[in-house]
Amino acid sequence: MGLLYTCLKYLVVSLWSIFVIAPFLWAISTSFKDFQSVTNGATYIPWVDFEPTLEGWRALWKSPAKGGVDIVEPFFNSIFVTCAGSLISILLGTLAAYALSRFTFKAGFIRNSDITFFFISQRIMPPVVLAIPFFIMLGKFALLDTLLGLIVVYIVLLMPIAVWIMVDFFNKVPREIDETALIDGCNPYQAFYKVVLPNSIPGIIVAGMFCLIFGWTDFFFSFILTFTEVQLLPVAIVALNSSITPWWSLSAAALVSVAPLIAVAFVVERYLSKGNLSGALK
Amino acid sequence: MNFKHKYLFLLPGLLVLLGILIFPIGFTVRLSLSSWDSFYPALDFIGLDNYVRLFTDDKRFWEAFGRLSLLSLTTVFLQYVIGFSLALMVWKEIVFQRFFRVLFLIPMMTTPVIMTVIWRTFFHESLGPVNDLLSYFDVTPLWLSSELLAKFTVILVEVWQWTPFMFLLLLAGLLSLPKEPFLAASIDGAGPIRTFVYVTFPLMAPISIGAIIIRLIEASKIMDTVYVLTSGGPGTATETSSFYIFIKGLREFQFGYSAALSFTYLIIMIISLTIIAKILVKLMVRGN
Amino acid sequence: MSLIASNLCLKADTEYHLNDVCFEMSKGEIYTIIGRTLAGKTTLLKTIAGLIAPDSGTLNLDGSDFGRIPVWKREVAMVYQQFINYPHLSVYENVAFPLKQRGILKTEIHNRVMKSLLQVGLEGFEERKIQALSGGQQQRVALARSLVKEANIVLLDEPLVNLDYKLREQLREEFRNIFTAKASEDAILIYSSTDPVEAMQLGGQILVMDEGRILQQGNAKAVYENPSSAKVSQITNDPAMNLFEGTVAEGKIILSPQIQFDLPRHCQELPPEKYNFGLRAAAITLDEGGFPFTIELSEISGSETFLHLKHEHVKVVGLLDSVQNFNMGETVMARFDTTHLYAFATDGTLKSSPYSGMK
Amino acid sequence: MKRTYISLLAVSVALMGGTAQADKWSDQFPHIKNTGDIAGECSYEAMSQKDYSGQKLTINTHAVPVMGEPTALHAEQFSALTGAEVNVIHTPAGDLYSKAMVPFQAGQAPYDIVFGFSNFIRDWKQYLEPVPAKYVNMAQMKDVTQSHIDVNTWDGEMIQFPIDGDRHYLKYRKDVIDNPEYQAKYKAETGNELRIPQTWKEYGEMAAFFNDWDWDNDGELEYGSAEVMKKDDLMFAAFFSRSVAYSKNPRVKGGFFFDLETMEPLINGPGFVEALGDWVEATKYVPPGGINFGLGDEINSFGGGQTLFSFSWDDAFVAAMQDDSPIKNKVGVAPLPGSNRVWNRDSDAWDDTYNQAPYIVWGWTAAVAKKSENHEMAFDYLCFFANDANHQADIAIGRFGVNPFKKSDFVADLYVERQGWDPEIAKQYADTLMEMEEGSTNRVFPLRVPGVFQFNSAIATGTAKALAGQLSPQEALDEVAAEWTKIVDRIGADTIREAYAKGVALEDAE
Repeated sequence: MGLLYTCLKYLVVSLWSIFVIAPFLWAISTSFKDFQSVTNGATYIPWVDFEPTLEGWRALWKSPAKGGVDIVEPFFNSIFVTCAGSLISILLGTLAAYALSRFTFKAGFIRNSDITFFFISQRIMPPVVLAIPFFIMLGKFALLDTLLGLIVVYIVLLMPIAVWIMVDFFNKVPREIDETALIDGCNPYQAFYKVVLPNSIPGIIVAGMFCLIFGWTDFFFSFILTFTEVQLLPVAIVALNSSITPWWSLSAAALVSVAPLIAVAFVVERYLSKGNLSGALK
Repeated sequence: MNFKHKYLFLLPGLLVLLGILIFPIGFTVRLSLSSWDSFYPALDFIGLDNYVRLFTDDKRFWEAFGRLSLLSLTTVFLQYVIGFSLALMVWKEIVFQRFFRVLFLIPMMTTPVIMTVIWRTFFHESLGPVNDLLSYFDVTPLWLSSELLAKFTVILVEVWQWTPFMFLLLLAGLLSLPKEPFLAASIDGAGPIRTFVYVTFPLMAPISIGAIIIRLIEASKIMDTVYVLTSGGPGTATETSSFYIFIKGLREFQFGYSAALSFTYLIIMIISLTIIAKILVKLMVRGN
Repeated sequence: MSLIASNLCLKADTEYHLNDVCFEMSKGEIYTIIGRTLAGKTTLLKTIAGLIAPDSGTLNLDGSDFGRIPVWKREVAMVYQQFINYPHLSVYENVAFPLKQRGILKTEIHNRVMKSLLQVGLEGFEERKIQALSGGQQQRVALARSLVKEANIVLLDEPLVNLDYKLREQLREEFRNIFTAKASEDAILIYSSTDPVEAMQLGGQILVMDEGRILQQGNAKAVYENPSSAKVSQITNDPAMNLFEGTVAEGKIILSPQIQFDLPRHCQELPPEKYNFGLRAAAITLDEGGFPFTIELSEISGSETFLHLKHEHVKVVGLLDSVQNFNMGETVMARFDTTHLYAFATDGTLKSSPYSGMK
Repeated sequence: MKRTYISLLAVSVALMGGTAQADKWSDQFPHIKNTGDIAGECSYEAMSQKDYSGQKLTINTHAVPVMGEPTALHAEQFSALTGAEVNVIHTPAGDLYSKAMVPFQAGQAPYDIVFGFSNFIRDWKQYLEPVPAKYVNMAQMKDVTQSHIDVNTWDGEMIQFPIDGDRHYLKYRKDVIDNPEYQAKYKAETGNELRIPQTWKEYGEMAAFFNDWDWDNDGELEYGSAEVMKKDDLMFAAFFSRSVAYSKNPRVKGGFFFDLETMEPLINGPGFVEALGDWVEATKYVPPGGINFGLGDEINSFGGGQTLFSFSWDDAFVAAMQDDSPIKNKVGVAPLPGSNRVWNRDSDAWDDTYNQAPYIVWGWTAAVAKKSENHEMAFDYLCFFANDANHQADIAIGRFGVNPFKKSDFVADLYVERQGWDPEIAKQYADTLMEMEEGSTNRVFPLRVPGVFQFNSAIATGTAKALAGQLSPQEALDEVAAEWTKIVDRIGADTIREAYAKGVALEDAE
């Protein structure tokens, strides 16, 4: 580990950091611009390169009738749908993953690994494939443009992730722990929630984190399956993608949309450092 | 262990998923046998005509597939290499360790469709900062409108967005490695490179394979980035399978045909991902 | 009061995990199942616990069908070779867990938990987290948890195998007292092990298992003196009993042209035929009057030396009571103490033993 | 024609009257403070008489601000006036079609009003409610130019409601073209006159000449032309604007896109190939990244003073003429360039005569869904959206994307007084547009047939390949023609002919 390696290490880490931050810095700068400071070539530093305005930020609270986006309601819709979808997915996914990790299933040529693959393979389908059939199906149940309808779709989107992570996790938890619980007088359900569940917190946190990420970042389903009653954040923000794009309010909105999950990043890092998650992700 | 109770664990999840999916999948298959389009929205039956068209008369679909392979394999490879390097660098002592770790995770937490809009302004060829800075060197590359660079830009944005995913999985893997093999290696006097080749990498092989497969699955769906950044252009230079299916389905409203595309795509993806997984296991676990 | 197993079978693919296992165990006894790894010991214990359902056969406790009772209602306790505890609970909560599960009064739980902890030497550790304990301590907690239930059947699956040598010796000593005390409370104690020394030290009844079968069953002394087959002799001795092929002819045992010796007394009546002869390592000593052997390997273990010797096709291991150094390839003279010679038929059955003569 | 001017005069007098005094409505709605309420069937006053309280109106419109902001604004006003609850959803342009079409086809009716483009009419028609006679016959509608009535009408029945005016015309930097110094320089270096380009060839030469140097001395480089070249982003409209002069021969009847008799595509004919050749040439004089410009980029580029020319919808011009624009009153308007020859497919040869033809372009419209539960309320909203007061206010705001489509709009004084335009530019603007709307006899209507998206998508794919240099213009258009033939076969030649004949009838009637 010479000096050379150390220098190289800091160089790479710094370069990558710049790359990671660059679009955010640009977005922050742009969010204080107006039409003129955008269309006359690139500008960077407020007061030096251009006269900053708060137009972009104000647009976030204004109604579209005044040229704004009003992302407040979509913001909370997004949080609600993502959290609800994640919760249900984790609940069902954890149960299924436990079953797949601990018990043997046989039906014809189908084995445990096939069932696990079936769960995970749902991620292979691009949203475009499912969007139309989902539209027709949700329409039949009058679930279009409702939070519930979106949650149903998010379950398909997120449960595979929960199953994938939790099967892996449970495979690493010694099954003797649950056996001991059974021997100590728990029936399988009690063993699950008194012993297995409390010891699966790291796995559940990881699964939850991935569910939150993939739920929060989805665009196409909410785009196609909602109209007016329920709008999610990405859809509301993309609705700024007009033929004259207001770069400033778009940048402000983008920054707002990033904020909640940055909190998630801190949580993840904390658990990583404490070593609680490593077992869950291995 | 084998109890009747096992079904009560598995079935809620499985049945919910099956229940939600059975209609969409069945409907897609049925739709692919019909000529449903914007003008005749009906489930008539035209046999395998759509599939015949797909296999005999649709070069664009197969070209899109080729492009998808190129884009997804390249991005996942880059994400893996970069993610692994970064994980190695912040694994052991480094100043501001926690800061870097959080920072490197952040891009993954952002919504692709939104961040790509920012990227589009970032690479805007006449109003964006990249070309503005490069113009000092008298070059103004056409990031989005030359065939080669547009692919590069899509890859760049994908790498920015999803390298953190690899980084996270691999860093967690590194942090959970046992200490003994490293002790043994240092006692044997192995340098950092030898330690990496003979200890770290083999130990990380299983988690690497998992991470790569999952990323390949996700990368093959690449859609939001292309949708915002280039709309598949210039020409068809960045048109991938899912974007082509999107064009046929939701732009041109050839539902029947796009269902046939979707179904064929799914089959191909499942088969090729299975093969890739097998190959990876062979390649990476060979050492052990 | 007894646990009776009849014809337990369990098959996975083509391999038997349990193959027609029958036994009868009575309360107040310690039973040791001895066998190599993968012999089916753990499977058998888990079957008794109810974690595994056999394909066929029955388990019967005191006349009632034990196999029908689900695990959580069987009165059994089990300690695993891995140190299995509940990582999210403290030591006290771990030990109290099975009692709480039964809905026992708090004060009684307290008394019993403290008693168990005292028994395993963990008083004062009640509030500790499991992760903060050493391997040996963790296994003590597991043992305490299995004792506190006062179960009828206590299963111990190689509880010491994952500890380092010294600790193992120490715990073995301690545990034996606990086990004996436990067994005297009218419980059936089943202990599985790969280590013959351990089995012999515990005394009690021994069941020798291999490839899912029970090969021999009896008290420790009987099994030691009269292994029912060549295989049993291998499993129940450490190092495994030396086996070599030889022919009985004209009152002699002929191993090779050079190695021939007279039939010992207890073998006089062996008909002239081919046999597999068995001799424990301790019965092979260095002596100028013996036969010439080449040293293939010498291992020093504690105060003893193992010598791997070879003469043509005859390969044996000898055990010396002292520490000595040898060069590999060196030729030494080794003597066979034929008074301790076993004779097995070529199919493995015991034909003659030094303790009970001809079979 | 006479009749038009008289009515126009009457309206403009009324308008002037309106400006003079503010009324109670302009106090409540500052949006119309310039004119106050203007009497009419759907005026503020008239709407305030209606009571739709407790009813819900749902509208799918474009993203904010273009068309999205006025939709939302008028929704808010409509709600205040009538008590109706109005919900507006905003969708990017590329997805407006599918966002409405998916529910239509699934038998759902989430939207009462769908905003879209004029060429959606054939695909959407079966799901839309025709405009009732009451609205068709009202004075507000009589003021709409014939072109915009035609665009919104199918088979004599008005299906979509005119809310916006759309046309492609040439926008140029007056300060450059009229600059004697540059005129001399241009003459010296090329031997040609520097003037408003009359043909696409002239357009190309001038754009190339004024490309990549700082001709307005602001320290930044300027370029020749800003146009929509981004694949799928309306690029087909730009291509047709460049094609009409070469391909629309007033002496040839029976179809521009297809031969109406055989339904064979004409898209790979020499006229189109020539135009695509020009366009490929154009990639050399657009700003960096110009080959990936969408409409927004075009507007920003020309409106921000970056290019000499631009030729699509009004927006770039309106942006350039806004108060905060650095090039206000430095831009001019003219009809699209023409050509010195035009293809004659009857004689299979070029006619060497000057030819020019407006392309009655694709543009914004809105319509009411058949399944909507309250048709009257929906039409009242659209009528209110387009009432004179709102319309006058909307067209003054560039980002709204609402452009003139009423005869009363084409009065130069309006722009001078309200928006501070140079009188000469205002006159040029009003006259040019009026001539295009009412005067031309050689027009091309947009393709309005079933599966129109497939046709346009094929055009976009093919021309994008040519622009990117993947294929030559002829190869690219041959590919498009082959694709078109397949689409015709798939949908059925008769079905498409029946629809296409409607457009051809309008073209051939003059």
